Amino acid sequence: ADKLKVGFIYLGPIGDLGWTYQHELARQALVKELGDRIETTYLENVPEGPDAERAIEQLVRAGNKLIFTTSFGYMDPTLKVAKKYPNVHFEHATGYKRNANMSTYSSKWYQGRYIQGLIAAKMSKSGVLGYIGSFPIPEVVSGINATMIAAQTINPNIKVKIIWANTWFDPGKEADAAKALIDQGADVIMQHTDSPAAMQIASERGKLAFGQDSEMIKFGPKTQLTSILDTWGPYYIERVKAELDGTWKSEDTWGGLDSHMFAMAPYTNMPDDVKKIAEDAQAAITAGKLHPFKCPVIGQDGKEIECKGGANLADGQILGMNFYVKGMDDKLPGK
Amino acid sequence: MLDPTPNGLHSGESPLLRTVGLTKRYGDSLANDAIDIDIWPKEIHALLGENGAGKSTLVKAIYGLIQPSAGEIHWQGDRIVLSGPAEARSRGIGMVFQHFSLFDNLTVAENVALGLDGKESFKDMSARLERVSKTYGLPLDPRREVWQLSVGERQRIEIVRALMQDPKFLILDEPTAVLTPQEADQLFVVLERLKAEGRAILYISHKLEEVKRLCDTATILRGGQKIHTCNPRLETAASLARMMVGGEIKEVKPAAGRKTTIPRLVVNDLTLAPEEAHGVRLEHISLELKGGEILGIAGVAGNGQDELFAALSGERLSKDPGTVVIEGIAAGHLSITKRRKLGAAFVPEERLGHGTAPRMRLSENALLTGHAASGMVKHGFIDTAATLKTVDKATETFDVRKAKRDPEAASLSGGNLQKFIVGREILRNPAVLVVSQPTWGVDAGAAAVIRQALLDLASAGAAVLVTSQDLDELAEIADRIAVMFHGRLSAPLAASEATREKLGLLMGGSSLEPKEATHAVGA
Amino acid sequence: MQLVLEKRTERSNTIALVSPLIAIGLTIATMTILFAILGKNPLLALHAYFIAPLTDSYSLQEIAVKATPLVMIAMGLALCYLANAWNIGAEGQFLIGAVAGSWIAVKTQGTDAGGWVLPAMFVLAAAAGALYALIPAICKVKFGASEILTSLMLVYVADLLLDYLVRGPWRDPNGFNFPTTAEFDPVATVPLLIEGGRLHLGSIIALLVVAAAAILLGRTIKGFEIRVVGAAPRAARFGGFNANQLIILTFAVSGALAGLAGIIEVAGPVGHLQPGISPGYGFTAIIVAFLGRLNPIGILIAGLFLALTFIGGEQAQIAMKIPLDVTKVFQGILLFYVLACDSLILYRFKLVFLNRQVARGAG
Amino acid sequence: MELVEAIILSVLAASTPLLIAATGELVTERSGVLNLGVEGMMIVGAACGFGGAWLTGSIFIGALFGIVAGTLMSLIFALMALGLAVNQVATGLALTILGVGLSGLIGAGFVGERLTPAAQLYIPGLTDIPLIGRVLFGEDAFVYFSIALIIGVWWFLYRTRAGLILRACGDNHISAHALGYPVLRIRTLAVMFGGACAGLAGAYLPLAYTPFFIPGMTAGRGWIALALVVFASWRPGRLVIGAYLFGAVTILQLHAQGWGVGIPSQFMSALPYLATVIVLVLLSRARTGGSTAPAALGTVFVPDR
Ligand SMILES: Nc1ncnc2c1ncn2[C@@H]1O[C@H](COP(=O)(O)OP(=O)(O)OP(=O)(O)O)[C@@H](O)[C@H]1O
Ligand SMILES: Nc1ncnc2c1ncn2[C@@H]1O[C@H](COP(=O)(O)OP(=O)(O)OP(=O)(O)O)[C@@H](O)[C@H]1O
Ligand SMILES: [Mg+2]
Ligand SMILES: [Mg+2]
Repeated sequence: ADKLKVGFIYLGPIGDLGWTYQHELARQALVKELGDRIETTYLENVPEGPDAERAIEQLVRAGNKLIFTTSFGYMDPTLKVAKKYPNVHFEHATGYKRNANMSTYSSKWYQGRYIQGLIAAKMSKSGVLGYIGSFPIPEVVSGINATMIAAQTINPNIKVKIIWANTWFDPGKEADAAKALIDQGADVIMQHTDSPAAMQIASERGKLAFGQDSEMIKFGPKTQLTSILDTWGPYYIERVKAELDGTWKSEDTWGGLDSHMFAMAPYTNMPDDVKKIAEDAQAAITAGKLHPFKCPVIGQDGKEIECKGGANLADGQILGMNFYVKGMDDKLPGK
Repeated sequence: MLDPTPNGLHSGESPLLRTVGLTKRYGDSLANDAIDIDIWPKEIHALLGENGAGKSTLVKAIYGLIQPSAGEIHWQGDRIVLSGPAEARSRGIGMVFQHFSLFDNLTVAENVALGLDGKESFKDMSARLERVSKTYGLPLDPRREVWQLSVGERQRIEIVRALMQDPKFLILDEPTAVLTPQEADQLFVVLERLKAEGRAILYISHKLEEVKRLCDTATILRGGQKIHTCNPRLETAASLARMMVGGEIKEVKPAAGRKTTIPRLVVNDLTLAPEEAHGVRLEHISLELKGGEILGIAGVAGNGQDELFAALSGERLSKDPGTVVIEGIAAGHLSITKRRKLGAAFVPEERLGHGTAPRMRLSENALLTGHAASGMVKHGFIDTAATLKTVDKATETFDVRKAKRDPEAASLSGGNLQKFIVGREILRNPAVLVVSQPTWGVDAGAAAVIRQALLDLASAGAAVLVTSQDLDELAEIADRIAVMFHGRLSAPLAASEATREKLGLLMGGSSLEPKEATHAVGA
Repeated sequence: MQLVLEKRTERSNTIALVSPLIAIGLTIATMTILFAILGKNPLLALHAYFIAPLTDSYSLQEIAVKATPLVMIAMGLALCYLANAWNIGAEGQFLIGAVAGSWIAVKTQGTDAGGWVLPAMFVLAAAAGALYALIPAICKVKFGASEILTSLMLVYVADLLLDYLVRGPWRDPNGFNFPTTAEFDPVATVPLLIEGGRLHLGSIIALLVVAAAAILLGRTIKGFEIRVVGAAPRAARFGGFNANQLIILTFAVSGALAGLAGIIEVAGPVGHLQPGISPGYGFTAIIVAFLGRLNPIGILIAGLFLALTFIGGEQAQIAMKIPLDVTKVFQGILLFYVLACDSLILYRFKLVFLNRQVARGAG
Repeated sequence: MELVEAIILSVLAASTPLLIAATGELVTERSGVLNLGVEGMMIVGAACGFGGAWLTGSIFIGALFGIVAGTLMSLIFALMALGLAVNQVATGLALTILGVGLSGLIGAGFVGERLTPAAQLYIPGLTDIPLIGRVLFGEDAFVYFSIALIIGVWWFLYRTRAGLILRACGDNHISAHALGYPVLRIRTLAVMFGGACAGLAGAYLPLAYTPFFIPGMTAGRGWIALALVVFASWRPGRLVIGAYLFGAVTILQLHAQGWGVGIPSQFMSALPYLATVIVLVLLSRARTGGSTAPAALGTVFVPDR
């Protein structure tokens, strides 16, 4: 029989060492696993604007039956094409719109950020954490809040300094931001931008840092504490298998540590007690015993955030998070 | 082929420089066609010819700036092939260019340094510059930037620069075109002295009287070919001109019974600050020009003629409307288009790039000035047929020679383009025509056509203002002549009283303002 | 040996026609070599780039969709460049137009506003693009500040403004705080021309723009003014044309066209305002303008041709896994060849051997 | 105080690539050529610089690779704009497009690799002086080189004959030609120097700033370098001020965010660009009389022969 054609749309170049690179690694894992039954194609550097819809449709027209669109900005284009081609299945990353033939998938990165918050607070001597944000979208904001909540459990006076780079990707600017944070007293650098520049700077300055998206220990062997690794591979394999078996159906997957949508890189460059705290937290989160946004969550203004999810904030509140929690000094942009 | 040696002076010796069959081809045309010329030491040798005869081309080849297509150059008896001007300079050949080769934003000393081979230090060079300029009576301030200097001073830089090379052979391409008669006389003193020092000089000029006074030998070029070598002192100006043109020059005849009518162009106390740092300030200029009259404005280039043209044409506006009155209407504040609508027409000095857009067709260039008042534009749309008709009519009336019906302006020769431009304006039947250097760079035949057209226009009742550096031209067509100096205009003299001497003094700034006169001599 | 240029007395019309063909031929030859080096079958690759996209109506539509903003922006830029006004910031004007037009869409969202919405969006977008373009134009005219650089700097500013708006005040209230406005209402959306396709009214507008520009430049005195001011500024002044006014005018027109293209793109193919609505249209359009030799019909062809290389580039990526960077190299090389061949219109190229030989040959 | 020193260090590092690239472009423009392709030459310099260092393990050789790559790119420009008399603006833009594509192709081989960045000077005692020690004696070689480069260029332009000739070509190519100077050859050399500097500036990014290569890592710095040349009104001294000023605004806006100034970060990010526009306007306005731009800048020259 003909091989199943599976397509991918990438936001960046496959060599960005970050977001797109991890999707590409997952695609390669997929080929390794199912290469005899499938054929994969990708389009890289597809901007999130008007070209996206055409790129997706080109993949459809080239015969791809399952298409992964790997960035939030592809949401509406994917939906448009999905409606046009009911017989093709689509998988859209990090969005919220679905269709009978369009699934969404994303990760609960805030879980990893919570663990990072614990480690950071433990490791920081100055009590100041530096955080490089890309854009103030919920994913990034929830990561900052989870970090803060966790860090406060260790050190109630912890400070998180934030610099918005206003880019996902500009190594020079990310490096400058890391320098500025360190110069202002931060001794642990966290980032929500894509290049390893910040890790590199922290390494040069003898500070500590966390990686983002991918393993960055190469850029800071004595620096990286851990990294949140996007591990899309298992999910991709699972979905492609379902497609091959004819059992694919539209779903909303928001996976956390339990479902292996992401992983924590090895805990390195820290004493064993800190490592233990991290591992325990990871185990507890994986087991569902610990939720970073356990109610009550106190907002920046000191008022309790309405708890819509029973014991914890509802998923929707986390997916659309646009507030800072107590302890943050700064004002959230766009507020 | 050997030249007869004029004066019988040089038999036996070898000439300093000799060209044999020197040929330069541009595309299909021969700018120099197998030219043989001999230059001897202690000789001032004139090179004569109409515009485009090939004079500049020949000296550029001798100076190594262009490579001849064929032929040889011999220097002190040896055949040489020049790799470029630097080699020519190192052999002792110096040159003063027709169009200045100066750098506006560099200082005088830097400009001079660029013309030397740079073997001495800048300091030594500057010191020598002062010495040389003093020795030859050509004062210069080495630290000033060129854009601040007058045309005469710029010419001085060129000459001093050439002298500092201590050349055995000096080429001067039309050095007096931009000088007052007095400044020119000063230059001749220098040249005589150089000759006495044993150097040779090749001297290009259109001023035949000057050549007769100064030069020992003259070579005449026509259409790229050498016509004759002679002793100019034994010739008359008319006979030299005949050789240059290859026939008699048609005389320009003023129509009999021209009479002046009402004032058509009046300028009242026009004062205008220069627009750019390099410009001249116009001060208190007044004149009145009646219909049927031609007023000539003489003066050395760079004394405010360009600024006056801009102010009259409306390329530059004045705040006070009354400063320029056209056909009785205050127009100082009106745009050039509005002034055209009042019946004025203008011909600027620069043909390509100012009077016409070089890379546009003639019909488009007709539209350039015709759009205001010639029915070429209807409701914002161009009537192409009307523009073409203007081209055809100008071609016919003024004998414009061109390869096709509607070529690009740049493809016409200078004289033909000038005839087109003048024709384009005259065909509009202007009441006032302001024209700048109407026959600059134009050969005698075309010049005659253009001058005749100006006379005819005046006879028809128009007021014509002609700016020209060519005093003979003004004498030929103007009724009155005024002189511009340092942005001021002298009171006009009737053509009959305007002798060369008087005009020359005025051009040097003499009888206008005593203060400035001393300045001009001393500067 | 030396390459020498000789000015032609008159531009050569034959070469003007042949030169793009030579350029394309040279590009194809070069790319063939490059594909061979990359280990791809050159014939298949060239087929994917040039032929495949022309063989079905879907791709043809997509070419038109992609070419629409390029042609519209390039047409405005061509007016600027003809008048010697160097607007490099069309990208910013595009974004500002998109932002301004979207404002109406956002404000009328969910109301029963009628058919006036889309035209109003167009008008506002064009006006905003024009105003934004006027900043560098006025800085140029009033203060002499280089418009190349000011217009470029303002691109970054526009980008950040758009970013601020969609992440802050204009963000879709139901959009989980993601940086986009809500999907525009149908009255605020550019109608499609073919059901099920993506070809939209914007393409017709682009054609109208081309036609209008062709008439403007070829038939009207305004167009003549623009051309003279650029070709011979001093002659233009002598003709009574004001260069400063034309800088202002051409910047405004090109800004308006870029702004219009921006809102058409947002209210058309995209359907909402979000960051990254332009994959560099404003910059690509500069190339389109030059490829089209600043001539309306030329720009139409160049826009379609460049769109073809984008679509073809994607097809080559899908069919043959040719990296996107190759498409960029390809576009760069194509542009170089076109510019080089166009030089032949004004000059003759000659290879001259050592000067001394010439002299000896004649001696 | 330590913070001040740290900020100065960051500013110097951020300004250095701008300064190097702009110095090269200043020389190019002084000869009368406008090469808008700085960004393209930089990014190719970055890819080749990293590749060279990665293959040989030597930062120095990497820098040489960057220089050679930038020079080769500039030769394409010279062939087009000088040899074939093509419009310089269009050629420069095309060069940028080509450069972005080429760098991606070249860099594809070593994306994800890392280097040990260029070492910083350490002189015991001197480098340890508080406040000024590291600023003066603790930089990487590129920083010192950039300063030497701009001083060298100043000296060359205003104190040597060759510099005088180069300025003469930029002022009036017809006169320079008439005096026998090979205008096109001089300009080609100036363009090559600009390319070499752009290549080196590009190489600085992956060799010292962020020691790895990623496509698109120049992120618009070439355009800023171009703006700086105008900003500096073609004077080397002002170029230093401009480059450091721009670096300072870039770094300080990040610090301002860290301090929590509370202005939307987009506005902060826009600051350097707005500042450039404003300064351009102010400078242009202040400039009356004699022209500061090379008079022949950007114009085509085809010599008679
Ligand atoms: N670079 C060139 N290309 C083509 N033709 C040229 C070039 N330079 C000169 N010519 C032509 O060669 C001929 C001789 O020109 P040249 O400049 O030597 O004349 P000239 O005698 O110095 O005239 P003038 O009195 O106007 O200075 C003219 O027809 C001119 O148009
Ligand atoms: N620098 C140049 N480059 C190319 N062509 C030139 C150049 N100068 C002149 N020509 C061409 O040479 C021809 C003669 O021009 P030019 O103006 O020198 O003629 P001319 O012999 O002086 O005639 P006229 O006496 O009418 O001025 C024209 O066709 C012109 O296009
Ligand atoms: Mg002539
Ligand atoms: Mg001459």
